[in-house]
Amino acid sequence: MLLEKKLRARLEKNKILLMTHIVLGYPSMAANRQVIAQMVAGGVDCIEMQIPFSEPMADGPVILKANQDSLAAGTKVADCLAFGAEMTARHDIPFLFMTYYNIIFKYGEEKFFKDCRDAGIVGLIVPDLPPEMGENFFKLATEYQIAPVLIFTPTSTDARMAELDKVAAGFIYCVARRGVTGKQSEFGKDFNTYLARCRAATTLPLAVGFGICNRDDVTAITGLADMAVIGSETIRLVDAHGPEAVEPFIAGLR
Amino acid sequence: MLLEKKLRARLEKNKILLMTHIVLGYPSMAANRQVIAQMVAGGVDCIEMQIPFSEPMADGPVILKANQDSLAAGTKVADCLAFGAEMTARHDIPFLFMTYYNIIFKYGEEKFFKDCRDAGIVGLIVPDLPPEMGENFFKLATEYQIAPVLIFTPTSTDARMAELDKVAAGFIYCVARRGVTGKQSEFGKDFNTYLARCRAATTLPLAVGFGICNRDDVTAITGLADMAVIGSETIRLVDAHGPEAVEPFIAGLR
Amino acid sequence: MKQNGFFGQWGGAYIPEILHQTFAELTIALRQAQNDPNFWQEYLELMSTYSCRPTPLTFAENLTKHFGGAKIYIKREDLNHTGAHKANNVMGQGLLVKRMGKKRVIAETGAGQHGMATATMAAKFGLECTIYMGEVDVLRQRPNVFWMEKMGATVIPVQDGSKTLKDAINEAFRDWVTNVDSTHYVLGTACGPAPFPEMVSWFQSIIGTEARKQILARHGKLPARVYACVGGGSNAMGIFQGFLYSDEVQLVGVEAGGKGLGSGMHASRLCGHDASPGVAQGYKTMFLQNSDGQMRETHSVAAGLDYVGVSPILSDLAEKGRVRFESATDDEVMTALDLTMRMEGIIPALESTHGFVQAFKEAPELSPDDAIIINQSGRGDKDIFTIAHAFNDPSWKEFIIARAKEYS
Amino acid sequence: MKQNGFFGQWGGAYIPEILHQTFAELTIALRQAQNDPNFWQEYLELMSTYSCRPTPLTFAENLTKHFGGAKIYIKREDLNHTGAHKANNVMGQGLLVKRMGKKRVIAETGAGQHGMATATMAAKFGLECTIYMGEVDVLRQRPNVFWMEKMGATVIPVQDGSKTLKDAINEAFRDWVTNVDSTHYVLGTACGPAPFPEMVSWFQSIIGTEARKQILARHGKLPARVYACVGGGSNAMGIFQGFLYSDEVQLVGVEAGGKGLGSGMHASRLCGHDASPGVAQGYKTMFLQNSDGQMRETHSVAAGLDYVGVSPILSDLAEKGRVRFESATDDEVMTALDLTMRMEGIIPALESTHGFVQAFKEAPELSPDDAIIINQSGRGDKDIFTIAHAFNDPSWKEFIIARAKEYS
Ligand SMILES: Cc1ncc(COP(=O)(O)O)c(C=O)c1O
Ligand SMILES: Cc1ncc(COP(=O)(O)O)c(C=O)c1O
Repeated sequence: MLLEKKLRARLEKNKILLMTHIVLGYPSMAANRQVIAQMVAGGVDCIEMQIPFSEPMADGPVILKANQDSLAAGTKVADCLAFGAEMTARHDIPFLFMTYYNIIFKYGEEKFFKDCRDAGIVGLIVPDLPPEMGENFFKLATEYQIAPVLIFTPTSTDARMAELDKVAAGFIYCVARRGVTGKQSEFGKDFNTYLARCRAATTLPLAVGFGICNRDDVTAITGLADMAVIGSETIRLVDAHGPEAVEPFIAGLR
Repeated sequence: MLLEKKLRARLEKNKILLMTHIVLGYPSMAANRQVIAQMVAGGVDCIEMQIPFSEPMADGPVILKANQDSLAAGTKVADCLAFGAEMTARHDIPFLFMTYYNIIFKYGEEKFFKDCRDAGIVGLIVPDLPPEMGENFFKLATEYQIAPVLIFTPTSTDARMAELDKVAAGFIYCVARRGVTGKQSEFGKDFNTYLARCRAATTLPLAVGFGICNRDDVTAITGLADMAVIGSETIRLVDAHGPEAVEPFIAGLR
Repeated sequence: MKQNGFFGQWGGAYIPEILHQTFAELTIALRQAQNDPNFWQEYLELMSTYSCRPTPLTFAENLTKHFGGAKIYIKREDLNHTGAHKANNVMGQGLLVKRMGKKRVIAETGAGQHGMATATMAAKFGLECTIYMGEVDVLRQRPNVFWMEKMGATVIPVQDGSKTLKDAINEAFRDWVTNVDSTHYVLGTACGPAPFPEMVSWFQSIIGTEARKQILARHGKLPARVYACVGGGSNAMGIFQGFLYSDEVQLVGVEAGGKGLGSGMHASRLCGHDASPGVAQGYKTMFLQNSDGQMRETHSVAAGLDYVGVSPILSDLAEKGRVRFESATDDEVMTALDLTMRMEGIIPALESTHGFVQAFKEAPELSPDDAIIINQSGRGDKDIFTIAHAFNDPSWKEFIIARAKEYS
Repeated sequence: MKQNGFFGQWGGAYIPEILHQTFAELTIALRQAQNDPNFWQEYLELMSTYSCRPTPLTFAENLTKHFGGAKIYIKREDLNHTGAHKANNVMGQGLLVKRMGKKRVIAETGAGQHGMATATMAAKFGLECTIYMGEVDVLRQRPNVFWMEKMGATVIPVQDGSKTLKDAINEAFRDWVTNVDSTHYVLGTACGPAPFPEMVSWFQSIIGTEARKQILARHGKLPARVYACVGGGSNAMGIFQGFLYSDEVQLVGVEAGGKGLGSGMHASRLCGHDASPGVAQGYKTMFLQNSDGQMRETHSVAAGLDYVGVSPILSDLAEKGRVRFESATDDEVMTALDLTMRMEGIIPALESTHGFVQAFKEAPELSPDDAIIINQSGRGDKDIFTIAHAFNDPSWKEFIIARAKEYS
């Protein structure tokens, strides 16, 4: 699929790719625009844009609050799709949407895929939609050629990884640890074993997320995985130092 | 017995006798002294002196409060007996003690009777000691010649009145109505029937109490009963106008 | 019971003459009920459909392990409707009131449990209801007052004397002598003039009858000891009656030790040395009184144990040595409560917790082959204001302060 | 149940991947328990010795007369240990936890009843325990919070979102994904990802099984209608299961009408027109959400009904027409509560009172030969702060103000 191809192309130039995360509408779409520009300037390889949801069950406090504030400010799903189209037109890197299934379900699955494709979105991350629950969703993903990114976790058995691999596309999102987004992870021996299991289970590129904050974390996974995901940390950075802090931060990660 | 004889003698001079009530130690024994002197001066025929008890179950709010204040001021049973002796020595009318059974029980029944006799007390009113509960008490009463005054009530059957009459002495205390001391009574037709039943049940003099406040009340029972009992009303009077108000009040009752 | 409502030298009916006829009628109604098998059947039926009888006997596995001695069983009177054993007595008297045709009931209450139960019974049986409650207890047990009023009862705070249970009883008697024809006085414990001690104990015997059957089924033999807190004595009499004639079962009544038996601030009548025989509130028993016969102030963290007298039947059983009496202090009670909540997920009323204290002291002495039963007379929910206060809970205080701000 | 935990089109398990394995193991443990007759036996044993099962079926004679139609029976889940039907579910899950060998439990709670029940179970089973509770509910149900803490649980006020039940559920899931190996999430109602709706309904079926037997014994035939309030749907599923396959019995679920179905301030998902199909909190059901799929604020005087979703099993039964759904407003609830307290001496929880409201509306239409059952899911004691406030009780306010003075 498109997403995997684009990532593989970028892997030619860099041993480790960087994916960043933003919550759409937090603190505002105008700010999102600036932050994304900074990220791209900083050399990011891929961006996941979260469409806010009132019940972000798998997110930790930082992203949770960003979701709530964005909604409180009036962010609509249609705005997010339009914003996505604007970004894909402006920046030449792959953009994904991350959101919870209800947003898609309520929007209408097929319409959502269609509008994503029209917006130039190349992948979707939906943390509360396991393959068993998404028969139609995964059929549409193939049909519309939008990569359904799936998640491996330290609790996933080999058998489960194999199952997930069957329907996943683009890349596999390996969460570094139990828990929600936003907390530090430790990249020790168990982690290496886990990543080796992930690697064995799929031929897709591996992204590692949950708690990657700095250059050391990125270095730690280089060679083991293909992409580092920086989530809550950029939100914290923008909150504290404004959008301008993002480019140097990203540029300094590898 | 002594008490009945004394009352009958006084009935020669008056169609209706007056008995008054005081709570010993309320507001003080000094005040009691003045009040009793006033009562005697006002022409009272008989006085019941209440030895205060912490649980005066059959008394209404006025006498209840007087009991509690007296105890709070430190009144002891021994003081009451000594005061009784002083009064009987000073005034030539019959004096009774009114109290609850626990005072006597705790003091020692026989010792109580002996000390009462020594103090010149001629009768006892114990509202929570029915004959069934007081075998020894009534034996001692006969032995020490102190009249155990018993109570008829509107709920007493003829049979019960007959039973009570067997052990009573001095006079019968007919309570005018259901309830505790201190509230108005109505002396209507039912009351007359009731008093006729009382008269038929005993040859002892009949005293009527509970709620007698003024000359009209006393007039209402004259001819039907032998003695009017003025209880809470003198306490109210002393509280409001001091001991000096008592003589004219008593004198004006008949 | 001897003639005239005496148990040994204790009991009797020292009542104002105005009540003579009423007591005579009440005694007759009671005798008729006792001789009518349908009456008890109706009572059992009511208790099993309106309340939750039989109440369970719970094996306290964690406490048993913790103390490493006798097996600890808890008789769960807290699961009764209205949250305490008081329901047993009140529903029984309710059936008697129906038979006697009276239209109004009155009651005294200390912890508020008996008032709650009476208000409940009055609502169910369609009776007018007035509850007398010492002002001190009104403050300690405000939630119960609220519910009584919502069930249609009039609650009268009694401001006389020590403003606790005994004063509420006096006031109830004053009401009764005034309204004797229409009204039945639902006395809340195994005290007062005969036939109340006998009558209340009879209704409460349902506890002991069940508990005996249950422990035999579960443990295979009788318990070594049975513990119950003693306020007026009704829950204790209730459970003890299941074992009274089985001499191998030790019966232990636990009184309120307050600040300690030597402190003068307690409510222990049958243990300690502060009580003496007396006659008050219509009956003869051991009272906390001075040498003149004036009743003393009592103290307990548990409003329902804070009473000067005690069941004449228990005075007799104490004198005969059939029931042993112990006491538990306020502090011991808080500790035992804490332990019971944490280990068993059970919240005994402060009253009931007195029984737990003594059982905890003695359980380790006994063998794992032995069982003991604690009568949990009620649940602790009603005590939240007292317990939260006693534990000095900061967020509770904040909560109350915040609520008060809304109201002022 | 269809493949994958669906009931009709409703249900499923929309869970983060990290929980996949845990759900697989939970489902296996559940299936083993369901296939092991000893398990249910052990459950019944526990519920009859630690709680008070079978709970009674009370004939509400006075209400029946008052409405002059069907005979009104009340299933008394309020008499359970901890005061509500929540105990049934929690004790059942406790037994499963023991089998699975986990050492820690977490739970969400709205009214605090489920938190109370879970803290209780954790104390009894010796488990570590954390309870998540929306901050709004912490304020509404402070007494329950106090008791949970005293039983050793940690109560965490959730400050996200609407600060009520749904947010507590999210937070509990966040804990679970973090502590998935050691921890079992004791979900409190028949909602959430499969197998929770099925599992919770299974444990709660004890209500319906008892009620069916009891009404047949007392009334001689099945009831015409059965009423239950519906928050998540567990007490309703519990009693409905006793009658689900008896088509002559109408089943009526009553949702929170709040300030009225037209006001936007309610929590009615299966009646009214404000809900639509959605997927959140791990399952598909009817949610109160806007056109973007964002959940709406809900409102009810009863914390336990104040929830955006509803059991997928009930969504299915609603769609199939087997269960009829109605709503009761806050005001109607206060009126019905008042009546029930005064006429029967029974204090239903605010949640439960919703069922009473609808039963009272319909009882007069039915014949005296018919019986109806109302499931009284819990007792109202826990609601004293809300109820006293709602009734605007002046002496309650004075009391709170006086208490606060002591503390400030
Ligand atoms: C829960 C509870 N237990 C015990 C008592 C003490 O009474 P008794 O000794 O009559 O059982 C009370 C009295 O209110 C009570 O509420
Ligand atoms: C007493 C009571 N009833 C009902 C409910 C609603 O839950 P459900 O619909 O799962 O029975 C609650 C929830 O807390 C409750 O506490």
